[in-house]
Amino acid sequence: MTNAESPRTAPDLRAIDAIRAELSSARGDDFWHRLEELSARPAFQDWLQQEFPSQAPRFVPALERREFLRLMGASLGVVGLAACTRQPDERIVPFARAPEYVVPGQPRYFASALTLGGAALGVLVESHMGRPTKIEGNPDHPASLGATDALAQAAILSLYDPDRSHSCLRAGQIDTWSAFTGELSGRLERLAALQGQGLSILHAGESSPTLADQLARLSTRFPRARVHRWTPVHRDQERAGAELAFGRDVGTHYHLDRAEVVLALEADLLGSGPGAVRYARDFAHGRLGRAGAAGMNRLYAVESTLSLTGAMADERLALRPSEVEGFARRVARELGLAVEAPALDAFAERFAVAAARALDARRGAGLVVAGREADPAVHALAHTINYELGNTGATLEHTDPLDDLARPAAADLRALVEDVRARRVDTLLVLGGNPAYDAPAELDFAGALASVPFRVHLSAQVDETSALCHWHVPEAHALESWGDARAHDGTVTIVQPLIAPLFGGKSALELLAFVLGEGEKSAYETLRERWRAKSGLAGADFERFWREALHDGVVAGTGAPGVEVHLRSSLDFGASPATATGGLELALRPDASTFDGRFANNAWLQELPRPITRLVWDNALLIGPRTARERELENGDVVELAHEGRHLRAPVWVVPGQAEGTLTLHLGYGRRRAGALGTGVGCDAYALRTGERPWFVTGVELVRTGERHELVTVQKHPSQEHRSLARVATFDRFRADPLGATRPEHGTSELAPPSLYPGFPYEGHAWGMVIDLNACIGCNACMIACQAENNIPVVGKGQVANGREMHWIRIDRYYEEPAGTVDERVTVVHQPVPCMHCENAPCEVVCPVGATVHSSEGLNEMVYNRCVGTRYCSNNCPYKVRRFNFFPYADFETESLKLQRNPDVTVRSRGVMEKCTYCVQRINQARIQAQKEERPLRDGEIVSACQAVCPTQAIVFGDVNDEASAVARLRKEPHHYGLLAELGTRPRTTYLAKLRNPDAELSGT
Amino acid sequence: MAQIFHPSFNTLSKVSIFGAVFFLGAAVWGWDMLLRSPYNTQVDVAREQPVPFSHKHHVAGLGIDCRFCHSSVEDSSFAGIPPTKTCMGCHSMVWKDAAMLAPVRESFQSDRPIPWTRVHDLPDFAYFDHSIHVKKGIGCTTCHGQVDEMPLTWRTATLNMDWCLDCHRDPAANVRPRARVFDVHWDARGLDDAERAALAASYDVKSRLDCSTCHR
Amino acid sequence: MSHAPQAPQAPQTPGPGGDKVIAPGHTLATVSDKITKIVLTRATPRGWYLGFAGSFLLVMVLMVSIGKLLVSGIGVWGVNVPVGWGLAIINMVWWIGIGHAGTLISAILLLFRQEWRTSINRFAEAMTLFAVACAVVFPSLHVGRPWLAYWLLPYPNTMSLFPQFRSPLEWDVFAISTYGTVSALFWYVGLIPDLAALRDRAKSKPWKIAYGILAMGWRGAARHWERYETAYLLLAGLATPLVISVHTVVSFDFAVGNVPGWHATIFPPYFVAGAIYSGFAMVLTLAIPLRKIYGLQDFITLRHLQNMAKIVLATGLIVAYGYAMEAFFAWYSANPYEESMLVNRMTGPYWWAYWTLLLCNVLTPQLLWSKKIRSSVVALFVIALVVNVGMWLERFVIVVTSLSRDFLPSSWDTYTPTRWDWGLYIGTFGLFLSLLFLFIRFLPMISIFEMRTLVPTEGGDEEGHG
Amino acid sequence: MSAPHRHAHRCFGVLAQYTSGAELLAAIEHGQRHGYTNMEAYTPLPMHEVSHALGHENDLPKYVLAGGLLGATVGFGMQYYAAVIHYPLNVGGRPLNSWPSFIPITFELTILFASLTAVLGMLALNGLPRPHHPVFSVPEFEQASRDRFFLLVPHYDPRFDADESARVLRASGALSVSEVPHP
Repeated sequence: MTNAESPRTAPDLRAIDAIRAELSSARGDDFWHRLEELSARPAFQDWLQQEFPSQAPRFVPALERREFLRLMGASLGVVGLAACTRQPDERIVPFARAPEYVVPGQPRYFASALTLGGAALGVLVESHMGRPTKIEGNPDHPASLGATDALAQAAILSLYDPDRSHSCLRAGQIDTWSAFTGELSGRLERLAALQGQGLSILHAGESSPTLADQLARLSTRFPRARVHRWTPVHRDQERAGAELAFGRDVGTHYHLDRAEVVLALEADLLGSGPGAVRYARDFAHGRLGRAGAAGMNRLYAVESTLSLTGAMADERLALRPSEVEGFARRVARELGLAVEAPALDAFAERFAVAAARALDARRGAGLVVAGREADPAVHALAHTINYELGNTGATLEHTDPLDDLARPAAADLRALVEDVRARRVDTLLVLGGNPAYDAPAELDFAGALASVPFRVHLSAQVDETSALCHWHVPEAHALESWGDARAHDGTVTIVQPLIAPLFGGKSALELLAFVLGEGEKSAYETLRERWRAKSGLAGADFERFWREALHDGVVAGTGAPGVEVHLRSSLDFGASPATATGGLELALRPDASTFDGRFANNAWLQELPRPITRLVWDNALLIGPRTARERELENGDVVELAHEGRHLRAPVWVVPGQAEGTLTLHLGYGRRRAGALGTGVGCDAYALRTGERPWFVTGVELVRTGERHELVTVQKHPSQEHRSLARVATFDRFRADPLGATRPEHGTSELAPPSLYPGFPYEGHAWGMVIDLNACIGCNACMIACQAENNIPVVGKGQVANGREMHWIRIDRYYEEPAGTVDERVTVVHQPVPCMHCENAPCEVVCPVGATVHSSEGLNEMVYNRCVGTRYCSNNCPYKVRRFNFFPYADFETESLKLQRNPDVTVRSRGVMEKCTYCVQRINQARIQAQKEERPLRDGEIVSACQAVCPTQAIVFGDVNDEASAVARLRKEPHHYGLLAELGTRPRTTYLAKLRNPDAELSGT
Repeated sequence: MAQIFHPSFNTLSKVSIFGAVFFLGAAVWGWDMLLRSPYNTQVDVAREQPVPFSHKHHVAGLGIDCRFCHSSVEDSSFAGIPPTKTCMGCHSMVWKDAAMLAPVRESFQSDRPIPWTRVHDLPDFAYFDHSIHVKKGIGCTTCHGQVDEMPLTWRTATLNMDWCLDCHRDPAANVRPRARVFDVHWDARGLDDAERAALAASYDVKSRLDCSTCHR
Repeated sequence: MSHAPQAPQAPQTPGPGGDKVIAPGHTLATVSDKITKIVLTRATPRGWYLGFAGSFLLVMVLMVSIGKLLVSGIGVWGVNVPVGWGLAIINMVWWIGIGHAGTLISAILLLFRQEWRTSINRFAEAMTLFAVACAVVFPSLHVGRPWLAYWLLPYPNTMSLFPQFRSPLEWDVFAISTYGTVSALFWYVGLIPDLAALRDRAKSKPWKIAYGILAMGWRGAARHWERYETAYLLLAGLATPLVISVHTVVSFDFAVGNVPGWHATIFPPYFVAGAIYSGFAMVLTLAIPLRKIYGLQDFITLRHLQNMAKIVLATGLIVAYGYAMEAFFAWYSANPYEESMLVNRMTGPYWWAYWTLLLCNVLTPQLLWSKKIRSSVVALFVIALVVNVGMWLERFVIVVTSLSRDFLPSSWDTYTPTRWDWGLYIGTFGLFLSLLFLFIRFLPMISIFEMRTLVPTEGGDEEGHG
Repeated sequence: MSAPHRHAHRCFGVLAQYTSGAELLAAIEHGQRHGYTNMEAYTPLPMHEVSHALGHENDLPKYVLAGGLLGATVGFGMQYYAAVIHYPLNVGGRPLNSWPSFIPITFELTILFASLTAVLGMLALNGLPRPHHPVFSVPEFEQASRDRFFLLVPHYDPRFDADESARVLRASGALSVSEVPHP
């Protein structure tokens, strides 16, 4: 085909006719089911574009899915009505040849790694009869220590996403891998003759040594080929900052456990970015609030938008992004560095001085962190301060950067586009990523791409970029392919597949192997060759090395060595930047759910309430209360942003703690081709994002459009109404009066107020849980881990809007505004709320059919199959932790989703109540195991899903009757209390109050 | 005024009032009987199978141990249905050409499993663990009946909830020495109540009546 | 105006009987004839056909709403978490309350020997039955899996499980079914002699047979009357504590729960009072048009209306006291949750419901202090309607407002009824009216034999009456 | 005792019609003076005087009391058995025998059983339903459900004699007297 013809304009007619045929043959429900499965096919999108262009995005979003399920409720109803008729025959299908080591019914765990934002997170993947069903952290992995973040938990759903690409596409038409390799090899022959002149490769900058090695070897066959890398969430600022300070790029990572004072500059180091999970753990351990604790670290946060880190801060200052550098300068000068600093407003001034003093007082035990989104100058200032205070080497260390690339990402991509424009690119291989969607706006990458003679896109979904390429090759999921990846500190993990590619995907390694002329060489061979070479081992030794690496999930001794760096003698920060103009500033951030847009079609993440805002199924333009008042804006008002001739429409959401005059918008929404769920959700922030200023732009124009957009949040009321639900005290008060510090002004904190009831005796085990509010950072990992473990369905935006979300554990977020201070100084407390498993459970007494009763070990059991759905229990639950299937929410249709389900947990159907069970399936398995081994259960042997995933170990589960158990010990802490215990519910889930460590110089404004 | 009704109506009307009450009771009773009937529980109903596998022949005839085929019964919740390979282990030598076994050979060659009809099929919301029951000295035949006398397999227990509870309320009644768990000839009268109770105690049998024991 | 009875001994059009319970000049014959005539001889008025058609249309609305509910699931309603109960429960409580007046009139007033009850008890009882019929529609449908609702009944089953008898919902099952049964018995027993009268008056054979079967061969034998009277009195004696227990149990649905705004000891008495309050309002709402249309001013005299008005006023005051106590408890308990519950009712998202309810239930009935208003049929009718609305709002406030904001502010949310919520409610009106229309067409809406006992006989009034 | 038999073949009894309760009472007295001990009266409305005059006794209340007690026992028994004996479950930490919670249902069942006994007992003792009865053959009798009062001397009255009884009744000031034919 000719260059002029763009595949986008040539929808796949053959496939469309096929679809028409299939649909016309179907009737009734069957029609919808068929339609749903078809909708997963890429050709279906084309069909939609053809049939009703305007409808296309709105045709099969989440709500419609629910609509289908609704209709199917009828058939379920019939099943129920026929209750007296006998069970239908069921087939039982064994293996023909059983694989080795597989015990039917017993799960197995495999170590692997998931890569995000250029760094790997070590994981253990639970596999049931060959189906990966759940992801846990790998305790041996430095970035995980057994925990994961929410995104890693959701990866399992991405694996089974029915909207994943199912086959190679040539110009949008279904084609085969061999056809692709055939066409590609021809071109490669020609290119090889030209020494690779005209061959360009754009990869997504993941941290795989083997991939890097392959790319390096490319020069042997194609000396003149060019390799570029683009990922929208890059470390360009960090890199520039390091070069500014040290004259070279370095990787920087922190030892928060050693830091007593931390100053975070526009840095969400607990919430996102490489190592966040590990940093959260270290940080929490640096501030364990326990009786008799000697001390507690103190976090100063300076940021433009309220992040999880800011929410954890003991002292927080909201500044516009452009003001952060000035603040950093002020701190530096206060520390006696020869840096020019602008004048700050009164509070910022005091804040800077206080922070500086604190850092000065803790030389070598302090730490200044500049965030991924902070300007290079801020990074350089942070480096300087750390260097001068002797923190470098103590609380942080420098290594070689994970990626040794010639250029920063933005520059790299610009170079590629320039090549293309200059017609220097004949063949472009895009390995992963989605540049047509997330490239800097000024490049018009999509436009440029369309002019490349031959373009190939390797990706998991048929996305915006695939639509522009001649060839789309389905990419294998990390859980489907061999590979390797490096953690933030350089440690390498061998990525091993848990399952053969569901939809015949290929990994970048395989595609590159083909490009390198190694034919159909498997990623496995490539990997082993590379590591045989790297390890210098052979034969049995190598096999042992290999087995250990696979088993442990880490390759021993691959952590990046520290490097000695010194400040440039010529380092000069020059004049302080002009103070911000009156105009608005727009800060751009990667999203907690979609990240850079890659997870847009992940229903779990879309329905996971975003940190702080608790919004679902949307991104919104965050705006401070005062600014909103000035602009007469309310939640949901759609505004138009304009900057340098670029425009963007977004609904606003008012957030306290947002720096006034600053707007924040998260990346990763407004996808045009993300699949049935993600397409058209939210607004595309990339429209205003340039390579020059990737993280914030100044002088943004804001115009009200008068339109409204419904934004849905799971928490409609922001304050605790002085009910001392999530209790907070200062560390000093706690030390002075451990018991009194967290006592509420009214109500009681005693767990079991007197009762007329004799109370049930609990000999043997008595399960309980303690949640340490002081450790909880509100990262949502527990919510989604619970969702994965317990087959919790998603319900869609509309249902959430109606208060019907299904999460078994939720995180309540309460704002507290210190008396007489401005909105920016709001503080936040997070409170995870699972079922309390009350000993005097109000829900049980009112159930007319006994569908919820108590177990002999004190579990509040919910028996789905007995439940008729009166919802009385939910009304009577003071904690409102019960969830009801108002519709048949669980997807009983989509085959691939069935594979993900945990076989040990019932999939609930329409009309039944459900709630947290303390992961009773895990309790039972552990008990049975212990019984079989004829030994008592050990403390810590049973780990609930939420506990396992928690990065800060805020959740502890165990036997409260066992004096020695961790949970029993925590229940003896002075600041231990039961939520609403004064109602006499005797909750088994209890809390440790949150402790703040404010700076005396700042507190009491 | 003339009579409206024939004298017989007097009896009729009296009977019908009593009848109504009686009919109601009968209906409820009938419903319950239906639920407990073999029609619903499929007790004693031999089930057609793709291959007419005879436990009688393999167990009584050849004396093959249960675990030879149901290999994971001691370590897993699921006792395990043998892969075709297990069948072929013998039937590649004996009866290698029997027409009856054609599906087995076909399955082995095509590597496509045999779709057996499930005889003991619990509802999806009920979770049962074979390994722990075996460990606590509950024998196969206690629930599965004398499979050694079944040419085609059938249920001997209703698998109704009250049937499960009967045993969980009095486990000692069904406990046998671990050595005899897989013994199809074990006779419950082999032990007296005291001995069974002692056995149950020594096995630390903790039969639980909590809902979450089986429903989660 | 009234229709002169055809019977020979009939006086010249006895005028509306003022403060009498029956207009002067009536004899056993005229009473019997006048009432039976409505059912047997008089042509069915066109208004009846129109009314019945309209009501039946609403029944169709009910059917559609139920169909949609069963097919799609409870989610078609507005209910959510935290507001797990919505219109369904509100309507159930409302209808049950309506029903109470019937039993009260027929049973309690009978025990107190209130003659004036005689002419209204029959259709008051019918009203009870139909109201209960409407009420039970809701609890049976509002569960998530209606096809399993029978699990609330104790019956032999293979799960060897019983219902959970500690649950107020379980108490409801027994209370309401008992209430329905006893009301039906009471109503039917009262009908037997009148059915005999209809049997004897009916012209056509089929009707004779129909009424004959229902009359069970009643022939007014003295020894039968003896046992009949005893049974009737005993039923009244049993129905009286029953009717009080029923709304007490209904109030337990809330009072036993721990939701602020539910968990109050005042609930049982003030629910019962509220039930009678709304019940009498409904009797007025129905009686006033009926006596007009069927010219029954002789039997349902102004005295009846005024007595009912007085009861409405009295119970209205009790209800008002209930509201006051709720507020007082909230304040006096110094319990932060109760306090904020009160504030929420007055100023929260549903403030309008609370204030409208006070207007309807507390202020409006005060008008009844004036004799002038009590004697104005129109005024009574309007007030009755207002009270019906008010009592519905009371349940709305109790159910929705309390649930929407309980203990954890993080879970606070609001509830908006959907068209399917309303469809079901409106539909039950259809059911209620259809049944009522059928009743007044085919059965004597006034107890004939009891009316006979009111007739002053020559030789003095020596008959004992019910 | 052949007379009743002979007459039994002829008719069921003799029925007299009166226009008021007062007349009926007088007639009863009259009849009793003539030694009739087994008369039956029919009235359009309940009249205790009549049944007193005829000396009827009535033990329905005893049955109802029994019914109520049975209901109470069944009610509480069922709940106690279910919660304590059959499948004891820990429900919200409440005692197994949480008798206060069992009161409402016990009460309701008491009422239910008592009411059913009252109605069914009344019907049974009255021998109802009985759609066919000889007296219905008398044309005037349909007035019994309007405004007329009737007195029957049945064939099973020891002193019964069709002609004699008819004469006595006529003498009692009856509006009309008619023989009730046997079915």
